[in-house]
Amino acid sequence: MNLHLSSIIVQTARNLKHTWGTQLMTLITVSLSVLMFSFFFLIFLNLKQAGGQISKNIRLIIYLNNDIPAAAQPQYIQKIKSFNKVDKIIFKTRNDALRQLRQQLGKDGDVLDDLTAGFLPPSIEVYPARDLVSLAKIKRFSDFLATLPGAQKVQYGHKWIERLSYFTQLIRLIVLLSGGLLVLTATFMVSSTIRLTVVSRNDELEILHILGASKSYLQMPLIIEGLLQGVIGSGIGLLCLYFLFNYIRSRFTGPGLMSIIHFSFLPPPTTAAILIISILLCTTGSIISIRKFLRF
Amino acid sequence: MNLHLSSIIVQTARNLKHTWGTQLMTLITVSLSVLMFSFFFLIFLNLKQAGGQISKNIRLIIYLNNDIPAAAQPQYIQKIKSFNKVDKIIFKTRNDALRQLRQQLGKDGDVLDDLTAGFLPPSIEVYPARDLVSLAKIKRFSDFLATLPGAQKVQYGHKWIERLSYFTQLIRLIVLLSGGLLVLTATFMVSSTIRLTVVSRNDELEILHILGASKSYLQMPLIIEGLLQGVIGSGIGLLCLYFLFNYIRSRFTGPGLMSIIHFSFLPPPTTAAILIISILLCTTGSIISIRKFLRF
Amino acid sequence: MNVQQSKTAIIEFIKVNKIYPPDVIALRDVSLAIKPGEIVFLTGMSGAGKTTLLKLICAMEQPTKGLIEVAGHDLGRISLKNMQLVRQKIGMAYQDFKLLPKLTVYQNIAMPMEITFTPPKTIRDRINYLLDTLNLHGKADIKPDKLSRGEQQRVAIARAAANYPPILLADEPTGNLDRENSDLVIKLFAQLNRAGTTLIIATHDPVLYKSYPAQTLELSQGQFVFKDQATPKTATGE
Amino acid sequence: MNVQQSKTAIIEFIKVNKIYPPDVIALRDVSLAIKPGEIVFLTGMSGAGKTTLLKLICAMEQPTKGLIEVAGHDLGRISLKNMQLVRQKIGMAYQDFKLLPKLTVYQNIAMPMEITFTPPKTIRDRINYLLDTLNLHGKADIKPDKLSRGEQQRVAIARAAANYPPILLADEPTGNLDRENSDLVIKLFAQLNRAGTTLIIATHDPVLYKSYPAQTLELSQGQFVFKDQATPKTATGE
Ligand SMILES: Nc1ncnc2c1ncn2[C@@H]1O[C@H](COP(=O)(O)OP(=O)(O)OP(=O)(O)O)[C@@H](O)[C@H]1O
Ligand SMILES: Nc1ncnc2c1ncn2[C@@H]1O[C@H](COP(=O)(O)OP(=O)(O)OP(=O)(O)O)[C@@H](O)[C@H]1O
Ligand SMILES: [Mg+2]
Ligand SMILES: [Mg+2]
Repeated sequence: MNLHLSSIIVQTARNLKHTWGTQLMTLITVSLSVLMFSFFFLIFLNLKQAGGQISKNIRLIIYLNNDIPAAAQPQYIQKIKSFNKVDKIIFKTRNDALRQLRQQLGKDGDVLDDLTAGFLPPSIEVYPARDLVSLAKIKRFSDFLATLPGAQKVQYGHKWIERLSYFTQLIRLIVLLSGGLLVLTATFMVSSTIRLTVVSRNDELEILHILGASKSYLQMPLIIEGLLQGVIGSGIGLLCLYFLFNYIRSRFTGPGLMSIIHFSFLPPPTTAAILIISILLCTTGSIISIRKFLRF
Repeated sequence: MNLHLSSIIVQTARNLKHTWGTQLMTLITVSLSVLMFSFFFLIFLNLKQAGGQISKNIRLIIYLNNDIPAAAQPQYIQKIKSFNKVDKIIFKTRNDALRQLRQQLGKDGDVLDDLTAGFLPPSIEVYPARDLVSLAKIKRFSDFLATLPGAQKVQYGHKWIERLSYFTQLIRLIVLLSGGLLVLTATFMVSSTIRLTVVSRNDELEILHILGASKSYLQMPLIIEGLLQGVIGSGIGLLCLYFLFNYIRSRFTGPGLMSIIHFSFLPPPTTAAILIISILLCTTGSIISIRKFLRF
Repeated sequence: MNVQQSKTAIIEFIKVNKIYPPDVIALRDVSLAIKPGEIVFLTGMSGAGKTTLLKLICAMEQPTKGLIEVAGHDLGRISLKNMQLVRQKIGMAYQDFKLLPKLTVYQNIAMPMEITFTPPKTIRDRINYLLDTLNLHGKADIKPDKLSRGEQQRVAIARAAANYPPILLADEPTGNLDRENSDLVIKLFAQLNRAGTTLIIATHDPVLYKSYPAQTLELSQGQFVFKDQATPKTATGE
Repeated sequence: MNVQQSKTAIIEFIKVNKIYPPDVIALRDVSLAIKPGEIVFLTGMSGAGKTTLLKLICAMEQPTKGLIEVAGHDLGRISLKNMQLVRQKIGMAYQDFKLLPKLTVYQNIAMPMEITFTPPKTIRDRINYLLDTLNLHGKADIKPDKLSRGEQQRVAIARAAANYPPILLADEPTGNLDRENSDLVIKLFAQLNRAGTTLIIATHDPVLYKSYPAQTLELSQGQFVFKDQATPKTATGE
């Protein structure tokens, strides 16, 4: 058995030596594919998170004709929640609004001292749940809120919410599209590289087969090769991604910036999945080449 | 000469017929590479444009102790412009500020009627030139503006400017990085596919060469092949990009949204350049295979 | 009805047909039985079906019709594992050599022994012996495409003979060899035969099959030429 | 000093050496002169350098030292364009055939004529004639790898002869052929020779070179065997 093993290792080493050009090409192909794929997956993950954080900042303000008595508030809350999930609802009386204006004016706020609390409208601030990112949904929600009893008009945030939401959407679409494109390309690249390798190895395998090589003698070197390629290729790809990630993060660790988007690397299970899938892909690809000789 | 031409066309057709598998693979490779590259180039171009539009919205407000007399304004303008290019400078007196507050309060604005114009500070609004996108630069500009005579404090926009600028920067970095990655991958893919094709054709070309085929007889089919591959491959790639572009645009043609970012396709010269470069690449790649036989 | 013969035959064909698609009839109702230790020459014009017959024995081609038994195994109903074991018992020197272009001469000859996990020392001794016997000294570490055609042919023969196979099939083994080198090959074959190897040699070289005291089967258009006997005879085609 | 001979010779070697890296001396100070219309047999043991000599004539290999002139051109100082023109005048049947695997038999034989832009009708007639002459009827539209080895060899010969080349080099042309088919090949060669073709045939088949009234050059370890003459003689090695 020892002899078998050493013979198979010799065979593998010989293969690698003779086809190192193609092997290297396949390796780079795998690395680049894994890098590209995981890069976009990482962007997508972080974007999803960022989307959640941005939508946290969205609020809809319902200006009312009159203050709502504390007793009526649960009714309003129930109504609002019935239409859409909501994170937080804040009721503001005329007095609250005045206090806010005073704050905004800063030290000049004391000019408002003489005024009665009457001239600013009371309001309800609604912070929708994080899943509410699409602008269309926000609009629909706002339209609904305008139908609440006593509602004067509904303002949903400033223009920047609109823009951010728009931006997020656009970027998400682009990430999805280019991600899809990349997965397509990566799959095509890996499979076409393997196909060419298989074709070039056809004659050799056929000769070994008619010389009487056993299934394991034919298969083992290819399995080991695929394994090595999968491990090394995706390893290099993920390592590159990690350095890239750290580079990007280090460039954006200004004060106050980190608080907006929280960067995170691929979770370990995802990393493991990428590794395992690449190994399987490479091994299967390599083994396909003996399929026609061995009926299995 | 007619005989020559027809013979060469026959030869090309035969080649294409016998190697259609590899040819198709190369074609798809070229298409995907062109698609990916031009896709990212398109995103980059549009992003650059968008960046310009966003920075248009940035303004710095300098709150002053006292109104600046019209006579002193040119001096201020000159000082500000000496530090940074500026699009627009607006001087606001106390009265202007009050009028603005009144507008903000809407129909409740009449409560301010009794107030003197004294409690709101006068200000200068500075709209920096479009190249000022980086947050660090804005901060530096703001610090400078705070040193102007009579300046109380400088506010540069709302939080959303910070965020948008941050976002734009991040996306630009990501687009650049993934673009670089893609160009790398595309180059590698095309060259490795061509390398494998060349290797597989080596024997055939050698035989034709020792049979006495002339340089043009050997070269022409390869040139035609490369030409076809370049034209069709990049054509398909660009066509796909065009459809993709239209799809994205159609998804984002909500009212008011188009005004923020103006989408535009690759300009015709760029399209032409991509086409020509792919054709040259494919043709050169194909011809390389006879280099070792023909000393040229 | 030929139970006894079938029992003792190491190679047996019964009414074997081989038709290459679409309609090239390479072998037509061929029957033969070869006993262990026999030497059989296979002759016939170019295109008569010699190579096809040899390829059927080592299962490189499947018959369109008929039964083939090699070393007691029905090749039509054999498992992959057993087929490979049967192939390990057959050494074949192909007409187009089928050398592995990326391996050296040494590694090419070693291959059948490596496949059967022969200890390295045994491999080394055997290869050195074969290289000496076949006049290939100094070519051990060269790739086949740097050899002359006749040298390649001898490497193919060395590989076929390397593992002391119970069955050795040689397809036109002297087609590229001069008389002197042909004699070396014949000597090697005779040596193997004395040790028990069954030999089937396809050739059109009269010197080879006339000078050697062995049976000669002549193929013509896929059939054996002497067809006066109704039942398969030992080492005689029907 | 042999100016006159050099003038009339279509192929001339002067002190040609060929050393394959690192140190395989395939030809050693070989000189020869062959006049147009001659037939020369090249014999010698396997590895003697026959193929190397033929490859030098069609410029597939470059000599390490020495001068080679073919059809009036010094192969060491020839332009690519002229080299291809010289090659078009040489038909070579390679020992390993060098058929184009993706083309049919018909297209393979047509290739030298297509390269010289021969009209399609002429090509068709010539190929049909060659297929008939060499006993290859019905194989026109088949790819080479579906042919028997001897059939492939005849295709290679047909291709070499297709374009009525002034020089025809045949490397072991009957190695895979039976007597009958060999005779067909010899007949074709004789026919070409009558029309003016210079023939150089490398072979180890005594039947071939003994039965035919032509000069025989014997190589041994890269040198001609009969070296009693000091100056190159017509069709005689030195
Ligand atoms: N793979 C194939 N596909 C189709 N036809 C084939 C194939 N191999 C051989 N043939 C045909 O089968 C017939 C017998 O071929 P085979 O190779 O057995 O002949 P052979 O006796 O070995 O001839 P040679 O002496 O030329 O080697 C020939 O007519 C040949 O053209
Ligand atoms: N490409 C090569 N590289 C290195 N050595 C070579 C190469 N081709 C041939 N040789 C060596 O040169 C010598 C002469 O080879 P050549 O092919 O000319 O012999 P040959 O006379 O044609 O023999 P055969 O009858 O076997 O075909 C041999 O020893 C061979 O091993
Ligand atoms: Mg044969
Ligand atoms: Mg030779």
